[in-house]
Order: sequence, then structure tokens, then C-alpha cells
Amino acid sequence: MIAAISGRDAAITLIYLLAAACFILALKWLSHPTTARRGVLAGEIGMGAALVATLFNARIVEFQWIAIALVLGSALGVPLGLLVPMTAVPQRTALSHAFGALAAGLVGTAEFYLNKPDIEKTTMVALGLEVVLGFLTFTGSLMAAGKLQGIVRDRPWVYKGQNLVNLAILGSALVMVGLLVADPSRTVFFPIIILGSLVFGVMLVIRIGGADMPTVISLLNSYAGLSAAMMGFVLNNKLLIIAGALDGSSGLLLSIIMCRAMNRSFANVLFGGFGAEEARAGEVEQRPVRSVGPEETAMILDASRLVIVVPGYGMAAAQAQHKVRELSDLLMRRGIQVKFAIHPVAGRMPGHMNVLLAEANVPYDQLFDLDAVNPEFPLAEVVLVVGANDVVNPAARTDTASPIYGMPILDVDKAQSVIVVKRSMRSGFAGIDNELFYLEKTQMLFGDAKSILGEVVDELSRMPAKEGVSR
Amino acid sequence: MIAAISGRDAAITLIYLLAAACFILALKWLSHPTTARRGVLAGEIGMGAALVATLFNARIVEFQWIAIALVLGSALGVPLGLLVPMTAVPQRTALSHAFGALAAGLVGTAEFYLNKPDIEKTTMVALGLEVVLGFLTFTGSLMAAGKLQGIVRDRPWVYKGQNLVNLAILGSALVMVGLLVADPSRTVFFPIIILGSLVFGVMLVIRIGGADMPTVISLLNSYAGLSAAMMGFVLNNKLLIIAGALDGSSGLLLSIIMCRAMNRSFANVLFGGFGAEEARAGEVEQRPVRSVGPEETAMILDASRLVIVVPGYGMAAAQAQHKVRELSDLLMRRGIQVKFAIHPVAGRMPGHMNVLLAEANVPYDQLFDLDAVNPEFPLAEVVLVVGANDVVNPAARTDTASPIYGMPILDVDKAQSVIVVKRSMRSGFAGIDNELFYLEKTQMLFGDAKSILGEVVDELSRMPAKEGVSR
Amino acid sequence: MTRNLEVSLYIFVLASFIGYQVITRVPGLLHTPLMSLTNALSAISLVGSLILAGAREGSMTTMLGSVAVFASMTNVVSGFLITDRMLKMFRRREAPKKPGVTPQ
Amino acid sequence: MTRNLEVSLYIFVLASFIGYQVITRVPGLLHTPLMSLTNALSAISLVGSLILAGAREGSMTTMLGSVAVFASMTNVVSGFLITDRMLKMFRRREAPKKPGVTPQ
Ligand SMILES: NC(=O)c1ccc[n+]([C@@H]2O[C@H](COP(=O)([O-])OP(=O)(O)OC[C@H]3O[C@@H](n4cnc5c(N)ncnc54)[C@H](OP(=O)(O)O)[C@@H]3O)[C@@H](O)[C@H]2O)c1
Ligand SMILES: NC(=O)c1ccc[n+]([C@@H]2O[C@H](COP(=O)([O-])OP(=O)(O)OC[C@H]3O[C@@H](n4cnc5c(N)ncnc54)[C@H](OP(=O)(O)O)[C@@H]3O)[C@@H](O)[C@H]2O)c1
Repeated sequence: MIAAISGRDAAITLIYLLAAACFILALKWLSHPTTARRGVLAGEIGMGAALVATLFNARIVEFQWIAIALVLGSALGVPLGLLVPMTAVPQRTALSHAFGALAAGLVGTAEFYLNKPDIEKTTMVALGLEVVLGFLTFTGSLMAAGKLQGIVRDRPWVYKGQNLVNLAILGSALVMVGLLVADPSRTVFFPIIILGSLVFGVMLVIRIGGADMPTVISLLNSYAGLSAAMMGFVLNNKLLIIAGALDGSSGLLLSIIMCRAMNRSFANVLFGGFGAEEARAGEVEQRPVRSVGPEETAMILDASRLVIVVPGYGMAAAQAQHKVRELSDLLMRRGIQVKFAIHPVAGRMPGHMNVLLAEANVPYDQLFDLDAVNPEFPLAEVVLVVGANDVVNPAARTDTASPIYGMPILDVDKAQSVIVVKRSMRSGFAGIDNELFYLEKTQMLFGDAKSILGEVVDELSRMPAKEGVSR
Repeated sequence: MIAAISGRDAAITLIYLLAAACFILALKWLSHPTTARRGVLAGEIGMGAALVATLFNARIVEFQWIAIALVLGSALGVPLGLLVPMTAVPQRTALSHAFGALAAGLVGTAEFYLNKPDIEKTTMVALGLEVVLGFLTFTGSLMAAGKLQGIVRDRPWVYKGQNLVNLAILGSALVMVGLLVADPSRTVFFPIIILGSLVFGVMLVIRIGGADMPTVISLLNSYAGLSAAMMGFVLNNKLLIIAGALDGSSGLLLSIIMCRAMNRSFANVLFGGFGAEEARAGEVEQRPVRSVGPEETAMILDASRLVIVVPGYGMAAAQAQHKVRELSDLLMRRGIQVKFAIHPVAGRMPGHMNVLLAEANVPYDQLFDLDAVNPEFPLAEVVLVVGANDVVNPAARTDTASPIYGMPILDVDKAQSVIVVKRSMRSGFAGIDNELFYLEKTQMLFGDAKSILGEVVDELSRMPAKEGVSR
Repeated sequence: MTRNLEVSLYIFVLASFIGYQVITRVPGLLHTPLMSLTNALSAISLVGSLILAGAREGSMTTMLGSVAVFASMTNVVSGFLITDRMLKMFRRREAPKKPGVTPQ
Repeated sequence: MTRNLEVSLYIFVLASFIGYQVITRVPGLLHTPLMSLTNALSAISLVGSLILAGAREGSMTTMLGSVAVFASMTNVVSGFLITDRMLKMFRRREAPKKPGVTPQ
């Protein structure tokens, strides 16, 4: 089947191929901080080339709507890209999944009404998947964003037989896709499919606690990617398929990483209503703990040689990353070695702590991951836990009953002494008590991370410089 | 362009896709010894499936020739696979490149005569490349195999203006491909192209010394792969394209690795006539060296805590790997730690030493590569160099004039003492003298590696066991 | 089954392999930028929507297409911008020696 | 330029990427088996030659095809056999504790 194509189409095709290569390189270069920005550039080049090339497509005859849409899109994109604070990145990500999925869904819809009733079966399958995935991801991501932003109430909304209802909704949507595959002229089904998907998206996410959102978002990410790939199947556009597949696999891998690091299954995340427990176990019975003040903290820190800082969600919530940076700089200038221990799921999204500390200008070679830092804890005179809880909870090693049992944790309890910065004895995301806080060697520094660490910094800077100190 | 295909073809297509996936997994699983054999299995499954599926292709109407060819092929393949000794692996590899390339060339030829004169331009380009690469790789690989096996004389055959002649041959072949692209009816050119390619293959390799063959072989490997990929372009068979691309990139990467490790450029390998120097510098002027006997060697080894063994081409030539294994076992049972330092280009092909030692049943976690072992040399009381020369030549660090200057080497000269096993003061592959042999701390144990190490083993086993030794 | 589907399947499988390979090599350090970058890339669905928005094949198609273009374009712009913004912040040891340096 | 060429180019580029990715992950320890395995795999050109050998399209085609089948099949069989033979030899620490164990 020698189907020759015009010179122009050939050119477009080759540019698409080039764009695909750029996208792959973009992700490849993201494998190291020093090359990462080159990766972004590659991505931009590929995107730009593909966009321009597409405008030369013979089917495009009028440009005003395109122009308007592009301008408006950019107008909204710039603030979304430049003004969103780092702590709001999870919401923003969810939002952009919603947008991407919406686009896929709409294109699918348009394609259906353009080509009906004679749509080739396999194409119809792809089209159906594109639309279902697209629209459920759209509403699902919106819900997720809403919950993270606190617009939608965070507490999971759970009732009996919920899973059945949800599956019923999704099932019927898929059945109708099947019917359309059999006979694409049954167009009445199409709107119902759309509706069903939209509803299912809401239902899926409404039952999930805010803290589980990151995992869900990554999952939705892979759906969005898959939907884009399906669009590629429908339009048989290879560039779309490639980009979609890349996006899909990244979303899937990230959610797997998170689940592993939390030692939980997808099913548990999606149907476990984990967040509900969080609500329940909010308060814990009171037991005596040793608490400490900023001044004493400053002295303890100043007296040690190696300090390991363990940041957690609390640092993000308190926006305390800059104070933490100041503190570590002060200590280092006083000849004390400072390392940061980053747990893979510390915070509320993958790499959360890394970004915040980078924002606060902490060099990334001062950050160490689980495997690298765990052997070091016994050597540390002091470990400063800043708003971390679950990721340092020894129950994960010992208590088989605990919901986080088996989750790899930072062995803070092996350190010589521990100072924990948090506002109260309230539990963390997993909603369970933490033995670490009651250990002999542990002292609690109660207060909002930002303000209390501010005081510690002031104390330290007031102290006289030590003699003969050099780093 | 909705070109529907029959159910059978669809099935075949899907099986090919599965085969492609198997091939990729095969290489992926080769990334670790524990999964490597699973990789081979995956490859076999993919190959088997593809073979069977192809037999169902509608174009195939008579089977007797296929049957005969398959039987004969297997009949030759089994001995080639099972009986070839490990030391002859380089030749075998070269030979199989020749076979693969031949197949590609023949298929290309047949396709040309079947479809002429109306062959689509781009197809003709692919076909031309397939044929040229195929046939030049065929003869080139045969030459290489011959040289390594000692059938063809190893000494490179060099004359003035050789490169010009070679380029002329290749050039004219390519020009004629161009003419055929312009007008495929000029069939007269085709045989000339074949002839030119065959000749060029011979010419290319005839001027290269046997020791450089491994690099050339890898390069030919990538040609063979490329040629197979081109066949895929011609038959638009995606499985072929994928397999070819995998083979091609592996060949290319390996040759790059070798060139890097030798700190040489492709050009230097292909046109440098490196082997010639080898010949020239065969004999080196005599300078005093300390030599040592088997008995004393045994005692020195027995007196040390950490012994690092550095195997080289000499071990392969002498088939001494089993003796080396015995020696290391003896030493370990006498409570002495034994490590093997493997240079990336020790021997005559990538991974040569690893295979030989594995054959001798040395566990691979006892083998350490350059970066891992170099820091350890200062800690070793004795380094036992078994038939290695260039890869331990300090000139690579110091002497800018040396042909191996800049090649990363094993820092044997940093050890506390060195024993070198070789037959004479003759130089190695690079044909240069080795300062290491004249150092204060170095002693030469002259003799054929296998026999002389055998004596050392006997000496050691005769020694009384030490008290209180445990590993 | 059509040739197109065959081709699409091959592309999809190969691309997924690549995705798996490259993304498993991205360190945890960069997982957040990874999210936003892949996000921007998958907004390539732009190419699909552009054609619909410009194809003058009924006002509905144009409308759906235009909205899709708008949505995708938003992702393209914001995605690349925020990714680069994050990556700019990642620094080696040198920088913070002199404290108080604000992220550029 | 034909659709076929377009497709082939995509496949080739993607496959090369994959090749680069997976092969850079193969340790030096296994470079010799790598050579022989990729060798066996590229003998998939078998599928091309089989068709020619069986297509009854002139004796020359049949002959060329058959020879090609023979050559490829040799590589398939020998390639897989020798690779597996090599890999069988690679052992972890345990084995050689009791010396004199001959490679199975
Ligand atoms: N990173 C991810 O991708 C991801 C995704 C999904 C789920 N998760 C889950 O999130 C959890 C992360 O663990 P984590 O240890 O980082 O956090 P955590 O277990 O949620 O604990 C955070 C702690 O910070 C304290 N805190 C909150 N606001 C604070 C403020 N303003 N100042 C000081 N302290 C404050 C809280 O105690 P007080 O209220 O007493 O102050 C709380 O105990 C893990 O369970 C993980 O499984 C992570
Ligand atoms: N591995 C690869 O992929 C590859 C590819 C291309 C080129 N090369 C080149 O090959 C060289 C490898 O270095 P190498 O140090 O392993 O080997 P080498 O430099 O070639 O030296 C081998 C030494 O072994 C000795 N020898 C030979 N037969 C022996 C026997 N039966 N018993 C004892 N000793 C014997 C020889 O000295 P006597 O004659 O005095 O015994 C010779 O000096 C490098 O220059 C590398 O660049 C390697």
C-alpha cells in the first residue's frame, strides 16, 4: 500500500518526529539537576515546532478562533505558571490535568459527531476510551484541586455501597461505548457516556481524603496521558501517541512510587477511605513528653557536630523552609555539619520537600534520601524533626497492626537525641500516635514551625561566635 | 487511508508486536546476571513466535526449501553454539555477523529483482543501503574472523594511498545506488554495487591488525543491525526495524566503549593501522628486572592479607583461568582476601575476562571494575598481574608521547608490591614498553601463565595450613 | 483491524517502554518538576484541537476545538513556565555559602 | 515520501532510543553475552527470507531466499545457545566455596 503524501504533509510529519525526539530527550535530561533545564528547553522547542507545523495543515482554513484561543490560553497560562506559590503546586498540577483531559474529551466529542455514523470499530473503541478517560479525569482532577485548595471540603464523603454505585456508573458508560462500537449510529448514547464519565470522576474523588490526593492526582495524570494517546489512535497522529504514552507512564510510575513508599495498594488508596481514619484518630490520649524551649534548643544544636534535619508536611504547611535554611546556614557557619533527610513521601506530593528547600536556596547536595541517610542517624548528636510525623514513626517497623506498618521510614529513633518541632501532640496524615515523641532521647519543641524556628535562629545568632571554627 | 487487513494478517502483526516486546525485554533483563537467562528465554520465545507466525503468511506457498534451509541452519548452528570454546568467542561473533549480513544482502538482492523496474525512490534508498551494508559486512566479518582464527595472516596489509582506493570503491558503489534511485531500470548497476561492497569489506579489514579486530567487529555488528533495519524499511516490517535498531545501537555503543577505554577514535582504529606499530615494536631493548620463582611467589602470596589479581589477554592466550581460580580458592581458604580487577578492555573483546573467569567458576561478586578497584590497590600487599600489560601500563598516565596516553588504567603501580606473570619482556597489544616491570616493587614470574601458576598452586598446597584462619 | 491501528499499537508500546526507561531514571529530587513537565508535554493534544478549531466544519466543531485549544495552550504555557521556575531554584553547594541569597 | 516510510522512520527512531537506554544499562560483566544475544535477535531477518524462500516467485528468488534462511537460522540457533551457555557460567559467591565445582 504505497500511499504517497504531499511534500507539505511530509514536512509536517518529519517535524512531528523531531518534536517526539525532543520530548523524549526532555525527560531524559530531567534525570539530573544540571541538565534538567536543557530538558525543558528541548520540550519547548518540540512543542513550538509541532504547533507551527500544525498551522500549515491543509484542513485549517480559518485562523481567528485559533488566534483567540491561543491568546486567551497564554493569558491564563502565564499567571498560572509564574504566580502560583510552590506550596500550591499540587493544586496547580491537578488543575492542569483537568484542562488536558477536558481538551482530549472535547476533541473526541467533536471527532465523533464529525465522522458518525461510519466509524471503524477499533477507532470507535479508542474514541470511547478517549472520551470516558478524558471527562472522568476532568471532573476528578477538578475535585482534587478543590479539596487541596480547601474549596471543596477535604473530609472524604463515604456511604455504604458507594463502590457499587460508582462501578455501576462507570460500567454503564463503558457498556454504551460497546454499543456504539457495535453500531456508531446510536448517537443518543454519546451524551450519556459523557455525563456518566463526568459524574464518575466526581464520585471517585469525593470519597478520598485530602492527604491521599497526591496519589490520586498521579493516577489521574496517567489517565490524562492515556486519553491523549487514545486521541492519537483516533487521529492516527504518532506524536500524540508518544507524548500520551510518556505522560501516562510517568503518572503511573509516580503513583506506584508513592504507594510503595506508603506501603499501600492502589485499591486501598482508591477505595480504602484512608482519610476517614485520619479524621477519626485526630486526637490521641495524653501521655507525658519532655518539651523544650527555643533557647535550650539553640544551645543543644550549637553543642553538636552533626545535625540532621528531617522536614515533613508541617514545614510546608508552616512555610517554614526559609527559616530552616537560615538555621542550617547559621549552624554551618558555626562549624556544625548539617544534613537534610528527605523521605520519598514526606509532605504531600513526590519531591515536595526538595522543591521547598530548593526554593529556600538549600543546595541539593545537602539533601539525602532514605537509603543514603539512614546509616548516618546513629552518628548525629541531634536530629531536628520539622513537622514530620508518619515518615519518622517507628511503628512502621515494629507494630504490625499499624496502618503504616512496613512503610520504610527514617530511623530518627536511632539518633543520639531528637528534637521534634510541631504545634501539638496531634497525629499526622496517617492519624496514628507516634512512639518517637515519648522516647527518653526525644524533646518536643511545640509551636508553629516558622515562628518557633525563627526564635531558635534569633537565639543562635545572639550567641557568641566560637573560636577557631572553619568548614 | 483505512486499509483493512485480514484476520490472519492481523494475528501475524500482533505476534510480531509481541516478539518485538520480547526482544526489548530480553536486552532489559540482560542488565543483571540474575535475570540475564530470563532475557535469553524471552528472546527465544519472541523468535519462535515470529518464525511460526511468518509461516502462515499468505505469500508462502511451498515449504520444502524452507524446511531444508531450517534443518541445515540448525545443524550448523548447534555445534557453533555448543562446541565453540570460550576463547574462540570473538571469531564466532564475527562469523555470525557475516551470516546475518549475508542474509540481509541476499534478501535485498532478491527484492530488487522482484520489484524492478518500478521501485519507489525512498524504498530504493533503503534497499541500496541494505545491500551495500550487508555485503561489505559479510566479507569484512569473514576477514575479521579469519584473522582472529589465524587463517588469514594477522599482520595488517598497508600501502600508500590505501584509504583513497578504499573510499573510491565505496564511493562508486554509493553513486551507483544513487543512479538506481533516479532510475531503477538501470539494473546493470546492481551487480556492480554488490561486487564493490564485497571488495570494500575485504579492503576495510585487511589493513587492520588482529588486536583491533574486536573494535572492528563491534562496528561491523552495528552495520549488520543497520542493514537488517533497512530490510525492515524495504519490506515495511516493523519487527525487523526494531530488532535491527537494537542490534545496531548495541554494536555502536560497544565499539564506542572500547574506543573510549583505549582512548582512541574510530578513525584511528579504522585507518590508523595500529596493529602495524605492534609488529614494529615487537622487541624492546633489555633492561634489568627482578625475577622470581614459583616457590617464592607462593610464600609472598601466603604472607599477605589482600591479594588483587589483574588478568589480561595473556590469561586467555594461556587458557590459565582455571589455574587462577584454583589459586584464588587456595588463598581464600588460607584466610587471604582475593579480589579480581577487570579492566574494560583487558583481553581481546569487551567482557572477555569476565566470561573466562565465570567459565572457571569465579563468582562475579569477586570481580571489580576499574573505578571500584583502583582505590584498593594501595591496600593490597601483592598484586598478581596475569598476562596483562597495556591495561596496567603507567605510561598511559604519564607519557604524553605513548600511543595509549590518556587510556584509563589499573593503578597497579600504587600497590605495595607487584608480581607479573608473562613469558618474556615482550610488549603487549599496543607494542610499547611497560615501566611497571622495572619498578623497585615489581618482580617478574616468567613462564606460560597456565604452567607457571600451576607450579605456584602446587607450592601453596604443599605448605602447612595456618592456625586459626577463618573467612 | 486496520494498518493504522497496527502502527499506532507499535508506536504506543515502544513509547511506553521509553517512558518507563527514562522516568525510572528521574531522581526523587526532581519528581515535582517531572510532574509539571510531562503535563506540559501531554498538552501536545493541541495539534488535534487546532485542526478542529480551524477546519470550518460546523460551528459546534469550531467551538469545541477552540475551547480545547484554549485549555491545551494554558497547560503548555503554565507547564513549561512553572517547571523552569522550579528547576532554576535547584542549586549546588556553592550558592548558599553566602546566606541571604534570594532564589533568582 | 510514503506513509510506510513515515511509519518506518518513527519505529526506527523509537527503537534506537530504547536500544540506547537498555544497552547502556548492561554491565561490562555481561558485554560478551550481550554481543551474542543481540546477534541472535537481529537474525530475525529470518522472517524476510522465509517469505522469499517459500513464495515460488522464480527459482532465483527461491534460492537466494533459502540461503538467507539457512544463514539466519544458523545465527538464531548458535546465538541463543552460546549466550545461554555463557550466562549459565556466571555464579554468585556461594558456588565456589567448595572448590573443584566444574561449570555445569
Ligand atoms: N509525599 C507524598 O507524595 C504523599 C502523598 C500522599 C500521602 N502522603 C502521606 O503524607 C504523610 C507525610 O508524612 P509527614 O511526616 O511528612 O507529615 P505528616 O505525617 O502528615 O505529619 C505532619 C505533621 O506536621 C505537623 N504540622 C502541621 N502543621 C504544622 C505547622 N504549621 N507547624 C509545625 N508543625 C506542623 C502536624 O502536627 P501538629 O498538627 O501537632 O502540628 C503533623 O503531625 C505520610 O503519611 C505520607 O504517606 C504523602
Ligand atoms: N578487550 C577489548 O575489547 C579490546 C579490544 C581491542 C583491543 N584491545 C587491546 O588489547 C589490550 C589488552 O591489554 P592486556 O593488558 O589485557 O593484554 P596485552 O596488553 O595485549 O598484553 C598481554 C600480555 O600477555 C602476555 N602473554 C601472552 N601470552 C601469554 C601466555 N601464554 N602466558 C603468559 N603471558 C602471556 C604477553 O607478554 P609475553 O608475550 O611476554 O608473554 C603480553 O604482554 C589493550 O591494549 C587493549 O586496548 C582490547
